[in-house]
Amino acid sequence: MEFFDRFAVPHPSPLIYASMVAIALTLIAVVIGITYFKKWGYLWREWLTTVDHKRIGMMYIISALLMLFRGGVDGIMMRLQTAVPENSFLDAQHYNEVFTTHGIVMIIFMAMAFIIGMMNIVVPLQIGARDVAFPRLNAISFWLYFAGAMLFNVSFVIGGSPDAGWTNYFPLAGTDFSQSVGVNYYMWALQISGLGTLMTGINFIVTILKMRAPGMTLMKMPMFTWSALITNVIIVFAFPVLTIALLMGTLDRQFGTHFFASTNGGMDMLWANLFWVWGHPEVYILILPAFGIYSEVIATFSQRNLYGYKSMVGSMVLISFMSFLVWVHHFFTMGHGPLVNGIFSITTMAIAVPTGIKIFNWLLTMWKGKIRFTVPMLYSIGFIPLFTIGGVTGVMLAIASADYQYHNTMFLVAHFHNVIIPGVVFAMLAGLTYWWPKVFGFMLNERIGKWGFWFLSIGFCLAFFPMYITGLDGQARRMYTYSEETGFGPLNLLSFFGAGLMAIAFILIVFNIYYSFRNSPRNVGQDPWNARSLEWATHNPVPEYNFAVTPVVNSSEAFWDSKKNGHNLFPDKFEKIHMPNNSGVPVIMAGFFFIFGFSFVFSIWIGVILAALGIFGCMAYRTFENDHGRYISVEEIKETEKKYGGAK
Amino acid sequence: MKELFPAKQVMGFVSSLLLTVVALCVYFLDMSFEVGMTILLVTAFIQAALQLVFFMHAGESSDKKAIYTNVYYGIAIALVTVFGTLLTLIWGYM
Amino acid sequence: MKLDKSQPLEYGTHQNQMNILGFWIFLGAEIMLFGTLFASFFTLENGVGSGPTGADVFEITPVVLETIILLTSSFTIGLATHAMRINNKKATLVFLGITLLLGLSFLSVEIYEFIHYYHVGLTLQTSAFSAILLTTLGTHGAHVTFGLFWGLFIFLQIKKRGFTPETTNKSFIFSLYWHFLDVVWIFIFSFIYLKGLM
Amino acid sequence: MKLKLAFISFAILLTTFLAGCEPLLVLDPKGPQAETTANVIWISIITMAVIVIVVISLLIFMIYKYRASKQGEDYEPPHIEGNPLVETIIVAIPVLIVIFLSIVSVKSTYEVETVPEGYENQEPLVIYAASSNWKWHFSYPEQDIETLNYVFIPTNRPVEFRLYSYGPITSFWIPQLAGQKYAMADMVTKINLVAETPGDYVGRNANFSGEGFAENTFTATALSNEEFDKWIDEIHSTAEPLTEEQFNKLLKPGHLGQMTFTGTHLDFAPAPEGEHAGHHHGDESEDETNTEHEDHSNH
Repeated sequence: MEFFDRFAVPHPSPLIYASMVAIALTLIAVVIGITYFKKWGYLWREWLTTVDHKRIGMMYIISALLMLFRGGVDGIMMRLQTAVPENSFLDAQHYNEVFTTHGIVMIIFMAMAFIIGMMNIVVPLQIGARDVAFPRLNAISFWLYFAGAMLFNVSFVIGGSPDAGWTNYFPLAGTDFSQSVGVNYYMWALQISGLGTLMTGINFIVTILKMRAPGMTLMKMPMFTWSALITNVIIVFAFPVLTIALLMGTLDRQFGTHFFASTNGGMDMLWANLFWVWGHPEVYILILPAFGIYSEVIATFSQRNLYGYKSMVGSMVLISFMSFLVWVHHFFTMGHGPLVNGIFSITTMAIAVPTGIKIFNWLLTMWKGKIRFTVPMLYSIGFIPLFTIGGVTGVMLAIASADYQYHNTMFLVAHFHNVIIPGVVFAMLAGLTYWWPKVFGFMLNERIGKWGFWFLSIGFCLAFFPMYITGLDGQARRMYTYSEETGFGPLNLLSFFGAGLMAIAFILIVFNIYYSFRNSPRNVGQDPWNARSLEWATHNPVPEYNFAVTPVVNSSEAFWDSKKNGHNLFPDKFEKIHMPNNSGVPVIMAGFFFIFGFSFVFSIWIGVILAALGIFGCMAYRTFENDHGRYISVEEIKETEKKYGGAK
Repeated sequence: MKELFPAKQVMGFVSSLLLTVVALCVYFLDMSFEVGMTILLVTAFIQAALQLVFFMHAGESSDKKAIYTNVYYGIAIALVTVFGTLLTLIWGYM
Repeated sequence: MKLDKSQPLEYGTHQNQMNILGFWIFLGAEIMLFGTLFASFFTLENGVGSGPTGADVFEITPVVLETIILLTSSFTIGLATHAMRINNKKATLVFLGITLLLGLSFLSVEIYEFIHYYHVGLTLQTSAFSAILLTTLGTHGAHVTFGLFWGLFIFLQIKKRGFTPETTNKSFIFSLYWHFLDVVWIFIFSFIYLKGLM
Repeated sequence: MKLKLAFISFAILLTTFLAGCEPLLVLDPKGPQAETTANVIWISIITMAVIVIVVISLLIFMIYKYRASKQGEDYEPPHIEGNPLVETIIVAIPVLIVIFLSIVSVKSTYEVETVPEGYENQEPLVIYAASSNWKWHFSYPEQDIETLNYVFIPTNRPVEFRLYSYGPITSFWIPQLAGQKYAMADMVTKINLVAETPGDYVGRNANFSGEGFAENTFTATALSNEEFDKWIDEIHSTAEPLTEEQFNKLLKPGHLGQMTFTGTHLDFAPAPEGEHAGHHHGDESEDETNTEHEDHSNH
């Protein structure tokens, strides 16, 4: 009986049961739908086994949007619970689970997936490549991420969600204080998707270093590609730390070791330390691609080249290294001496300098420009002041003595949402709108898009600015309730309204996709935005092989150059194109990983062993496999190009 | 037969054995902690460099810049992590 | 696939060059992985609780043996790569085979060592020190185990298919992996065992 | 259009500031440590406000002056690579600001970590504050009393809180008196503070510690020295002694009201410092030579 108890929802509430039913119904509907329309074959051939970077990118972004919905609902529930004093919408335990999953889902499964999806779609196009360096590995990365995300979401209905905060500090996250399997889910969901992320990192570094079009030196790469390169460097060196921390956490919870226990020599501070050695670079992993997108968008819609290209690159390189030097500012209050705190306070503030350079460069890019207020540009313009506010509050937090007062308060919550939402979320929406025609061949509706932007921005300000004040008034974060006398009530209510506006914005954005799909004219042409970088030199939507002829490039704004100065991007003739074959191995292997993770969470060792054998079987299959890919013939290329209206 | 044992690799192997013997001195001879650690640091890093250059052919391809940058970057960050962690959790306390 | 004849076969195609570079970057990540383990080891080294310390349980003989075995195997895999470059299939297979056998003997000694630890009362659960010690050694050991299977598969492929751009590329990458494990062991040998025994 | 956004955000910030009748706790200090942090916060707010205003003004200028609808149809924006002078300026100014704030940060951090200026000569009152799920236990070893979920301190006398935890990491925080610090299970951390005005102050655990975290609060009351002594005497005449059995019962997870005892739990359950610490920070050699109870391993 004990065995089965672990699978139960440890925290039954009507809300959870209702969502269980909803999930089950949706799943059944999806399965019936696919069967009815006989789409299983199509799904398998075209999507589940695909190694095409554009499709993998799309799947990342679709998953990211789903996770945004999940994390967003969590967020709204938190704001609703704290909207008024002594609210009883959620109880303490439920609230704890909600803010824990909100954090993980938003950072790992939403933001990371969004940026990786964006990189997948854009980077090969921007450097004139046919695909990424290791297309098969790319598929494995996606499916591992997906397996991790699904594993994490299963926790919600089987066995219970993690409840120790997304930072998961021990000993609270140890078995003494967190008895359900929730934290086990945390360990394995992050471990599996982290593995996928690490592979993405390697894949994109090699892609960018080795697959650039002829003529594209490093200093002639578009800025988004630069940001992707730096981001992936950070991924490669940061994620192994998480791997080890999670391994140690798993051993502590499931094998009775004492890494982070307070007995037998263990040290709870080590978890916090390792978590943030990974966690701080992680912040820059999220923000740098966003910076890249803003650089592209601002240059395009100011109709000017990016100001200070070299200093933009230099500042990113600097940030990549410095991001590994500041992690202690996440726990200034852990009782280190003022010496340690002083050192890390200074390194933290120093990062503001390269970041500041970027802000000024964007402003100077608009200078003497010809600014068009399209939706992507609106997000970029909204980003600058909001992110500046988030950035300067970050500098305030970096002052160690003052941090003793901000730490663990709503002030901190306001700060990091203030950098992540205008930083990452705005950028992803800008990028989504900007590159949408590239992938789908039609534009998103500008009017609805603008409404979405205004709801999101105003909602954001209403939701998060009050938190700076409640934080200074002593409201700790992660409190599921507070009393009337504290006086936190009105501002929290305001936050809730802001969150509501943000929810409306999300609905508008999703509706916009549907609306535009139905109503937008197709065949927007090759260059709907009057853009500048190489990805616009091919058709919309992009054909399977990206570029019919390998482009030859002479500047970071190769496409602009070809438009204005008549530079010939495609001097060569058609040649047959080598493409990788699709493969079912990645998705099957990720399936084994899911079973592995799930069995491990519940310590079902037979399942663990069988799944591990499955994983190794997939690897062995891969190494013995003799797959040389396939070729697209010149005739086929000509045919396709004709369909797009003229050979390029 | 001789062509199967290039001098460079044999040299590398012999020197790594020698370095191991030197490192073993810290166990067999009596010395202070500081001297011992210095010996270990020197022998370990030389051995690692030997492997990198003689056996792993790090500098032979056209990507050698990327490869060396990557290795140096990794070592730098790893050292930052090790010493930063020690500073934060052990040495830095008041 | 265009083949570049001016380079060794394992660098012969663009994809091969990318594979090698990609693996180097993976090794960069591995540096960080083991760096984290070392950071944790040094932090928890004195956290022995009521259990034994390193000086209490380490034995110099098996450690030296392991070191010599692994150094030799690193030498032989280097020779295998060399033999591959002078297109000597038989020698390559022999050296690769020796490497795998040495790897297997390394693992045997390590298993003996773990059994010894068990007998003197040092298990995963004893203390923070024992846990980080066994985790660090175990992570390295798991890498070696994985390498044995991988090497075996490559052995079979070379035997069956001879030297092709694929097999030479895989074999070269495997040699990088094996050398790297040796480098990691040198650090374990110096800063876990010798420092602990000093 | 962006104007609107900027104004709205600022208007909200301002009105909420002005609307709040009571001053915010952190910015309403009642002791020198909290005053230092409040001053630092004001300095940083002002410095940062300047940056924000400059950036927003520049942005408004750019999007107003260079919007497409205002430019001629045939206006072709120039190609500008960058300018060493401009780039030097945009590096130099942030560097200067960062240097200034670094000095402020380091100096104030040292200040709040030591006994406040002017109180160095007084013997500090030592109070152990231990958290358990989800309570605070205050032990006064000198006065030989123990309280639960409330603490009385004398005014104008340095108080040294020694923090540790029976369970998850918690964070001891009295916003109006000093910044917070973690309390952990295997070591003792310290906060030095002085209350200069008598009164009741809100105190809480600020670090998430599980189900009962939200209500993990206490009151800190600052009294004049005479009243404090009177209170101590009163307890000795009225309160029951704390037994080990009773203390173990108190440690059980849950919430309890305020309680008072004579004697402290330190007698039978010493704090994790000195020889009882879970781990040592590179000072083993000293530990062996030092046999005093009052020692250096206060981390």
